[in-house]
Amino acid sequence: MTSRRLGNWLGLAYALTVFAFIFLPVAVLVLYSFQGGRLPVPPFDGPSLKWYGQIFADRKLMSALANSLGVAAISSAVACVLGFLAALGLARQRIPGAALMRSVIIAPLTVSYLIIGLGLLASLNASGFRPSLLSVGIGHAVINTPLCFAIIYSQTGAHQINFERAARDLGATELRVLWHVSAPVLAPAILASYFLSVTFSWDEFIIAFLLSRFEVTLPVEIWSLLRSGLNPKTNAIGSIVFLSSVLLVFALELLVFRKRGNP
Amino acid sequence: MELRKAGIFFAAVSMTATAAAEATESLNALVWCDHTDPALIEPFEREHDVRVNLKEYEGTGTALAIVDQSRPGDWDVFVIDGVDVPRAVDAGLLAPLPADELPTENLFPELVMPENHTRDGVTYAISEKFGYNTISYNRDNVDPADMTDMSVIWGDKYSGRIAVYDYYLPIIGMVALGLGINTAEISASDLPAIRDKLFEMKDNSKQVGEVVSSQTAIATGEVDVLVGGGEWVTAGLTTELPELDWVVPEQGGVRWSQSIGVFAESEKKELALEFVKYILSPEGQARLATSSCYWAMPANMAAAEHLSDAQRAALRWNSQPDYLARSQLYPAPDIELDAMMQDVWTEFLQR
Amino acid sequence: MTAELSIVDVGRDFGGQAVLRDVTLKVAAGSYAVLLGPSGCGKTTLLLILGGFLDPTRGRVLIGGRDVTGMAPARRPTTTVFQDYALFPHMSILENVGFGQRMRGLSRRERDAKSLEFLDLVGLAGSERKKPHELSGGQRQRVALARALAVNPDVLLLDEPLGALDLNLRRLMQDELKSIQRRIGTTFVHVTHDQEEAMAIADEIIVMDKGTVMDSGHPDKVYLRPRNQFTAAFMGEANFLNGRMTETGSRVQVETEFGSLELPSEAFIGGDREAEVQLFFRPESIRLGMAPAGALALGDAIVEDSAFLGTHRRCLFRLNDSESTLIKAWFRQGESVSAGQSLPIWIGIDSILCY
Amino acid sequence: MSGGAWTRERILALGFVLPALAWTLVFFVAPFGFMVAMSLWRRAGAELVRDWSLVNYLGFLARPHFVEGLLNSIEIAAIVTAASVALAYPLAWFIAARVPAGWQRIALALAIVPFWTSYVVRSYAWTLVLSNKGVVNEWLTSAGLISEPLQLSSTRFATVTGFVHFFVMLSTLTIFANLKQLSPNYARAAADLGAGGFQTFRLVVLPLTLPGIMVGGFLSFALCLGDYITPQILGGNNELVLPQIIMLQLGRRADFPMASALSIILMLTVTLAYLACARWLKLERA
Repeated sequence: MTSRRLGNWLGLAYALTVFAFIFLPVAVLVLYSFQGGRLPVPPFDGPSLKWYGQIFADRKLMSALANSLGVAAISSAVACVLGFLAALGLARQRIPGAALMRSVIIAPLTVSYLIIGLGLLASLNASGFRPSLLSVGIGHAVINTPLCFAIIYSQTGAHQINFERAARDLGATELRVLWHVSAPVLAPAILASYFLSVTFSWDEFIIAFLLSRFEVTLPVEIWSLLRSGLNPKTNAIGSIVFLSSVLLVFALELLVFRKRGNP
Repeated sequence: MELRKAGIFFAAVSMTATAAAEATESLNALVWCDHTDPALIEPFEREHDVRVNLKEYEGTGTALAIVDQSRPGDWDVFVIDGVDVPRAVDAGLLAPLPADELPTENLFPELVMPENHTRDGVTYAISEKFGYNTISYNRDNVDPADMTDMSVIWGDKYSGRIAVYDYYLPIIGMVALGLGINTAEISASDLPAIRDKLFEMKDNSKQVGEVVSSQTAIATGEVDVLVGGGEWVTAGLTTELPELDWVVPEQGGVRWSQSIGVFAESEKKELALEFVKYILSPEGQARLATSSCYWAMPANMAAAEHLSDAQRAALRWNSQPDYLARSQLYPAPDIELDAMMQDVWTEFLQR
Repeated sequence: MTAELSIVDVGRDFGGQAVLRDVTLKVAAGSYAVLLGPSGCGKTTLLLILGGFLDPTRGRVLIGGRDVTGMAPARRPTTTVFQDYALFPHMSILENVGFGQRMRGLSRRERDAKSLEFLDLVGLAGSERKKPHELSGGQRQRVALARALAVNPDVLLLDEPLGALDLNLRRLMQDELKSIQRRIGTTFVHVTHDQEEAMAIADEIIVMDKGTVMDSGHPDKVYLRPRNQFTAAFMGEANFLNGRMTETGSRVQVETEFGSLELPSEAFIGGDREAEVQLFFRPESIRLGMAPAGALALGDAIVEDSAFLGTHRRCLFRLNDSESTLIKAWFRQGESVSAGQSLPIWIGIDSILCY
Repeated sequence: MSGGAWTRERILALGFVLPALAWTLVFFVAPFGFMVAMSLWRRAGAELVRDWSLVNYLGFLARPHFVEGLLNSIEIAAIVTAASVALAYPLAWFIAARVPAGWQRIALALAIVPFWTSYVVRSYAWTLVLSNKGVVNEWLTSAGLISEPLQLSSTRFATVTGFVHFFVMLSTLTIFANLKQLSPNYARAAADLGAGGFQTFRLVVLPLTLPGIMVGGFLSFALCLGDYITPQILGGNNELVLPQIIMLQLGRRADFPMASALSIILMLTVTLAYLACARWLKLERA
């Protein structure tokens, strides 16, 4: 029994060490966002809120924030709708070539973002379209559609088909089946995939970097902030992104998943 | 239920996003990062009620790549290294400027550079800011006397305490000066020797980085010597880090200068010209000289009256005649030599 | 290779809720005991405590007189056949069965020989090279059994081992389990919620509900003379009638709505003699026709439903005098009773128990 | 269900699949095809020359510093993958097996909280931790363990640390999920048959959680191989990985053909890793 107890203590010590490693950069980031001086390195001479004041006064940063939210919300909605419909179609019926279609839809998931971005940039140039937030949104929808599809598809099954058959049997039109039966039944998967894809889009850098120009998303703006001076302002915006993401995740957890009692 | 909530959230977010992108007249400028300082841009935006869209880049190759990927009419204003103006003129990128509306006579004489800025009597660009790529160092940690000899950058005396600015043209220029080659005369046959010295330098350096990571490295004590540094690194930091210094070595220094021009394909040439005039005005010059990304000398001498004594001291205003006399311009290779230099540089990074 | 098992005042709480309370029982060495009860009655918790996978909050567990409370599963003289079999999917059948031997440091040759012996015992000789997913449910069950037996435990614990099998296979395995147990003599403790399975294999049935032992004993005792109404109802179909008891000297008289009857004292289980009682009798003790003297005549009853169930005919009677009471009755196959008939029925005194 | 009959239901189902399929074809498959074509063209001076040749691929092979970039990428990805899985496994196990059930979600959430800092910012934060005047060196100096700051920043160590930080979180998730879906009876059965803690782990739990390890490992490897930001911010340009070289082609000379060719080489590497993984998993199953 004592060796087991010793094992537990060692396990706990190990877990705490890894947690410390995981939290170290975040803690340093947040601490030095309150730095008083111009450089976010020891010694700490804060606390000061001036860098937070500066980011809220920074027009470019704030519009990048709005752009990020917009691109994330809209591209994820597109990805979600495409993924949902495809999942439904492939779950409902055995269509000839279904396996091939599945692989095509899933394919972007297996390719690095850099390559997806590069391919889109090259084709965009060749076809004469200007890079813009629209192209960033398209890029993000490309990477998130397979994600949404995979999540929603994994939740469809025989019961899904039966619900839909029952609804049609009771006289519902296709559109009503979709709206009143299929979507609500899959709502947890749809929501989960939507928010996951919002997170991915929100945090994505390389595609946004390659496919944007003046209107940029937050990660790209942070990147250029980084290139224009080591400065606690970067810490402040990073801390705010961190805090708001964590709040969003916890709110979701409470609102959506806890209520459903999912594990 | 949740779907409906998500729908409301989605609608709210989309509306916020569209509201943020309100439409006004805009001017698109391709610039180095010093032009992105709101303190420089906002007075112009207010006065002309326009929005200036800025895309920053580092290095002419990058800028040309961006132009290459754009469509005609996308760009209005171009800020480009002075030595690369002929390349841009060759490529037909720049529009003629009305020389009589520009304060050419107020510029430091060395910055007029008619061989670069004019062709067949037509002016295509004008210098706006200049400085030096030499050696920055931390006076407390190195012997300032060592810094006056260019060979210190590839020597091993300060091994592991050297950072190199990641832009191939000035650094190759510095190495060439150290080897006694004039920057304007670098040819493919000089490259092997330059390459060897670059590699020696790499072996003794701690990192190679862009503007910011270079500034950061020397400001935080990560390194004590910055190859390619100059007033653009130290001037903005003089009050906080007075121990940072820079020097033009005996062999001379590399001078960089930025020029500004209007794109030939621009559909807003008048507004673009207004922007050029604003940047060249004494107030604009003072703001540009002390902008947040990096400080450096304004090309227009009239900016002096808008700079404080401390700012002029940080920029070493009074030493300029000496520095100008002892410095050479960036190398300006043709396309083939440029490709070779970039290859050497990639090799240098990979080492 | 067998030992007596005794459980003394064992209790277990989960989050402040008592899942087991004061369970005390003994299982004789070499007997086949079945823990029987509805789901959530605590039988699986008790089995986990016996196996050492869960420590009891209170009380002790003794095997062969030795206190094993708090002893790690590996060191106990018990092994468990898990409900999901827990066969290691990445190992062959032979490796699975030999796992315990391997842990005991036996050489490969020794343990292979022993494993083959046990595979033979469960009738799986020849499948030793296969992997678990290549076997049927029944075969996996046998492998799990062989694996648990191969380390020669004193007590074998089986957690709903036949739950995943279909009816015919279950019957077959019941017989086999029993015959294997007879052959090797190890004490078996088997958990199930199926009372037919329990009666088919047990030497002793322990009926549990809500964390306590409700009844225990040989199957016929538990079936025929259940200690309480719960056991009576759980062990098979049961009829209950309200009655009122009057006691005059040594004679005990019970009044029902069908008249009064005199019951022998053995009919009173537990000895409680309360004024309000419940008369209990099994459906197979109902007889058709006129009641003989001393028997309880239920009068003419209307046949609400009559179904042929193969082994017997099951009928539902509505008693004339009572609108609500339905009596379940089983008759021989040949008895012709059809819905709508009105027939007199009665029960012999010795078939009635009183609670 | 007969093979080829196009019932109304089937046509409808196909209609549902079409938008996603068309989207992927237009915005993923076609651009990718274009990129493959592009990789067979070449850039001469400032011009794009559309003649078909392997000049870019040969150019890759002819430049040792490009090939070295690929090798650096693979080496770093391999180190990162191994370190991440090795660090993550015990943590995932501890959360799954030792943390009380009610607290597991919270422990897991804590383990991935830094995931929600912006990716760019996370790499930047490591420069603050690892620089000469950074937190680690300050601590070690004030603890008297070192007199000269350790050279942690602008090294491969820094790049690897930044990557590992991210992939430990990811692998903890995949391995935890795998551990949780294992029936607790496997470990019980092993213990019951006399296996000690370590034997139970080595002989039963570890083999059964290999799929989780492989998924986490492959994801780490693939994502690591394709990433530009972390080596760019943390590596100090002391060595280049392939994505950095790709970005150099793109950013400094707009050499799309070369960038495309290098991208395809990168993708082939990931595909090979995937095939190796899949084959290995299949062997394991059989």
